[in-house]
Amino acid sequence: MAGEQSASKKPAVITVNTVWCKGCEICVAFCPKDCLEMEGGKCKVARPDDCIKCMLCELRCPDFAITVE
Amino acid sequence: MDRYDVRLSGSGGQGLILAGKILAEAAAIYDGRNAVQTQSYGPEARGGASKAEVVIKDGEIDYPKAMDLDLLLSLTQESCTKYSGDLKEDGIMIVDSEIVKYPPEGSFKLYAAPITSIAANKIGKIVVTNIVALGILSKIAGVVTEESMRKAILARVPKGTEEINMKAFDEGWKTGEELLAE
Amino acid sequence: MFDYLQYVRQENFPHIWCSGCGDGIVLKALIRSMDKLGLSQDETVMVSGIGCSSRTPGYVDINTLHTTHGRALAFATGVKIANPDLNVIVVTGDGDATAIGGNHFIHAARRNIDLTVLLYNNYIYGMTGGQCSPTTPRGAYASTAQHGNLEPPFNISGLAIAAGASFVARGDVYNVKKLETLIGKALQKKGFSLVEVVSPCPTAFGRRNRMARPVKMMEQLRDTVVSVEKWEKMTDEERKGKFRTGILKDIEKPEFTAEYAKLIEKMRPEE
Amino acid sequence: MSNDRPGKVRMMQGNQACAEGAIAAGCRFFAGYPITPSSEIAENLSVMLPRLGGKFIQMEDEMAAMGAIIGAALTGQKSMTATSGPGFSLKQENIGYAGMAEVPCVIVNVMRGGPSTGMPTLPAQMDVQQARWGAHGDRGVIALTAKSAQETYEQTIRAFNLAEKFMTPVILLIDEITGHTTEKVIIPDASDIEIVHRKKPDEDPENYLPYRLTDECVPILAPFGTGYRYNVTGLCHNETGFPTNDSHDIQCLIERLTRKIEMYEDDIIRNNELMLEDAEIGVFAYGSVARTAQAVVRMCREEGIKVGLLEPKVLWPFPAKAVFAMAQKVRAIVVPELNLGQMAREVSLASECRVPVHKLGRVDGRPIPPQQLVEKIREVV
Repeated sequence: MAGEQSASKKPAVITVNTVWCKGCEICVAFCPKDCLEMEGGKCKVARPDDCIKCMLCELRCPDFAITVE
Repeated sequence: MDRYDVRLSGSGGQGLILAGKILAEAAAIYDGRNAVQTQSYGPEARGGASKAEVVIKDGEIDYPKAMDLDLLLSLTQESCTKYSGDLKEDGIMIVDSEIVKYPPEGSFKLYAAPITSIAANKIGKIVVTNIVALGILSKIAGVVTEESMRKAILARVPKGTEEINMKAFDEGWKTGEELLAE
Repeated sequence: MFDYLQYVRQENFPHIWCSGCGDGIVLKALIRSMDKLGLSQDETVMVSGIGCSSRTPGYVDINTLHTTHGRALAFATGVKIANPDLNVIVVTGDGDATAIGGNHFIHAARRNIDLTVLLYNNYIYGMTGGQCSPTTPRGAYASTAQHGNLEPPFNISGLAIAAGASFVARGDVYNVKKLETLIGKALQKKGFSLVEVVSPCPTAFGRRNRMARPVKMMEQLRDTVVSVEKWEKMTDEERKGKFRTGILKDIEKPEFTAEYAKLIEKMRPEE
Repeated sequence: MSNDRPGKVRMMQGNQACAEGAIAAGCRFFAGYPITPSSEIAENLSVMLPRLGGKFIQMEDEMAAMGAIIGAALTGQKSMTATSGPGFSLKQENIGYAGMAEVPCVIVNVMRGGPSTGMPTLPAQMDVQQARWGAHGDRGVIALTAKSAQETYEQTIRAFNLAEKFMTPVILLIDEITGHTTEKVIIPDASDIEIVHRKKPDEDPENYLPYRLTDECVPILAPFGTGYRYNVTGLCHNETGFPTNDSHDIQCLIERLTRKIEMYEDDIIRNNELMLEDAEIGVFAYGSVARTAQAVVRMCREEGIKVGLLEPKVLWPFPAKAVFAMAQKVRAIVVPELNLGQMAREVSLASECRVPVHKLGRVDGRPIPPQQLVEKIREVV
């Protein structure tokens, strides 16, 4: 999966479903590029341009709340 | 015919439950009457007093357990002592003469024969004691036809043992004739 | 983008699991494995017992069966034997599978029946409020071990291996891609296959054991997990406080439903 | 036991007749755990099922056996387990599950005495109330009984038919005497046996609701693997099958689980009556004790005591109407049973104090011989 993503040059589109997000911060803490932040107890996409589409935030989100395109 | 109540008693492992099933099948399947066979057993697979009961009747059999016994077979002293209380005054008691040394007293008819020895010595297989006993009791009781007994035995015994079981039955039947003649 | 939504029952979301619970992470890894293998949603059955992990079936759009406490493997055994064409996945927890359901666990493994078991090991009874389970570490705190747990824990994978499972692996929710691979292998295995997934419970376990923040629990996982390959090269001293993940056993042996099919075939001429 | 019915006559034990009945009913899955005096049912089916392409499995314990038959039933198979008192206790949680999730299956209990391990090799009728109230929670229960090998054969078939029709676990209570008595059984031609299969959904999977509320009150559960994906749970659920805490949904569910049996009581209940029309003393007896009672009715009539018998074939739902009708005719009711009054209590309730109800409870592991019941009746007269 990672291989496919890095081949693509398009900027990442990170979507957060704030209704499903329970604010565990796992995505924020383990993003290697520090793209995400917490805001009002939910995940917020702060620096999408830095995203390298490693997908780890999506893979580790327990709440089915983040997708990366 | 009114009820005919039979109790086969001895110790676990002597094949009396199988004998009961054979007697019941002879009466019910081959003689076309009704028969029920019940059993009573303890926790032991071998040893201990064990009994199988057969009730034979032309009509419907309601209470399935033997009540007033028409015939009691006992192959051990313990079972004879324990299970002979229900025998009718004019009933029949058949015992192994070498094992049941002290049959209870009563007005019933007592027939004693060395059943286990006949199986062990004349037939050469102690496991057919139950079939020898069936031969004796079916001759003496006269409640089931000889032909049906033979068919029922053949239908129940393991393949390959038909001949020895028929021999055991013949020997028992002959012993029954001798006992009746006495 | 991977579309999880085609596999889940969206009407039941957001799910009931606490913030930072690993159960959702395992479910996602399972969904990706199912998708990769092309398992038909109509022909896949998920069976669970009671507990947090056992709520998983409510969220997956396949045939789902949420049973009594500890008995998921018994129900699953019935499903699989009655219809061996179905893929049967069992989702269970450490308490469900190895305390009240311990007997079914060892016998399903011994029987080597083709079930894929995902056992979420979070060291605690989460749903009932943090009581100690058969895997709660010695000295850890739980609502029924408020002076520290006196009992030694089960090694669940070791138990399954000893009981005769044909495939046993251990994964964790920090190393998600590896977890997905292990689940995929377990799904493909014809025989009893177990994936023990170490999955944090920040609410019931973490809060009592100075790891209330989910991130803290994930960091602990990151720092204590060692691959089986690396484990082999470590000294006993280095292994202290760590645990192995990876494939712990993978053998071929007769599988129950296949053996039963042979029996039926053998009986046929007698008809 | 009547010889005028067509069919093949065979001698068999009640337990074997149960296995034969299961096969005739279409049972193709059995899971069990050895326990005296029921084990011959498992032993017979372990031989018969694989020959028919069916499945037999000896599970690791009683709970597992009960769980396995529920799992198998959800794939569409007709499934059964057999046990005895202590095993029946162990199965109760999962029997309750089958009641809640509305999974058809048959549980045979060859009763022995208790409490606890009690009397493994001796007869009793001590699980009659356990069959009704053994599992926690409220729901309707169907429990049948049988007094002979022939009836065991027929009632096993009926148990499957009722299970499939009402989507519920059905219990067959026999006792050690019936289970171990060898007697004639007339096996009818397959074409003469009524067989019921559960309904299949006729709507599209998209519109399917497994627990849809209907006037019939009986859900239609599609077998797993047939394209209808739904959830089954022991938690209170709504029409979708998903858990709910909604008060209205929960009230509806539990009431329906009771009503779906109650509203069909007249179809389910079956009784046998013997000389009850002019009876002054009514005997209420079931299972093997009904055979004693039959003998006693005839014996007492010969003595000039007008005794009649009401023999239920279905213990739950309880035949309250028939008992009430009897209570209006007779001067007293005698309830002989191999327990200390489990059914006598129900008879008292159903007779609404119209007549005295006398218990005759024997719990020493021996059957009640006709003479003992005759004496009781003389005492009552």
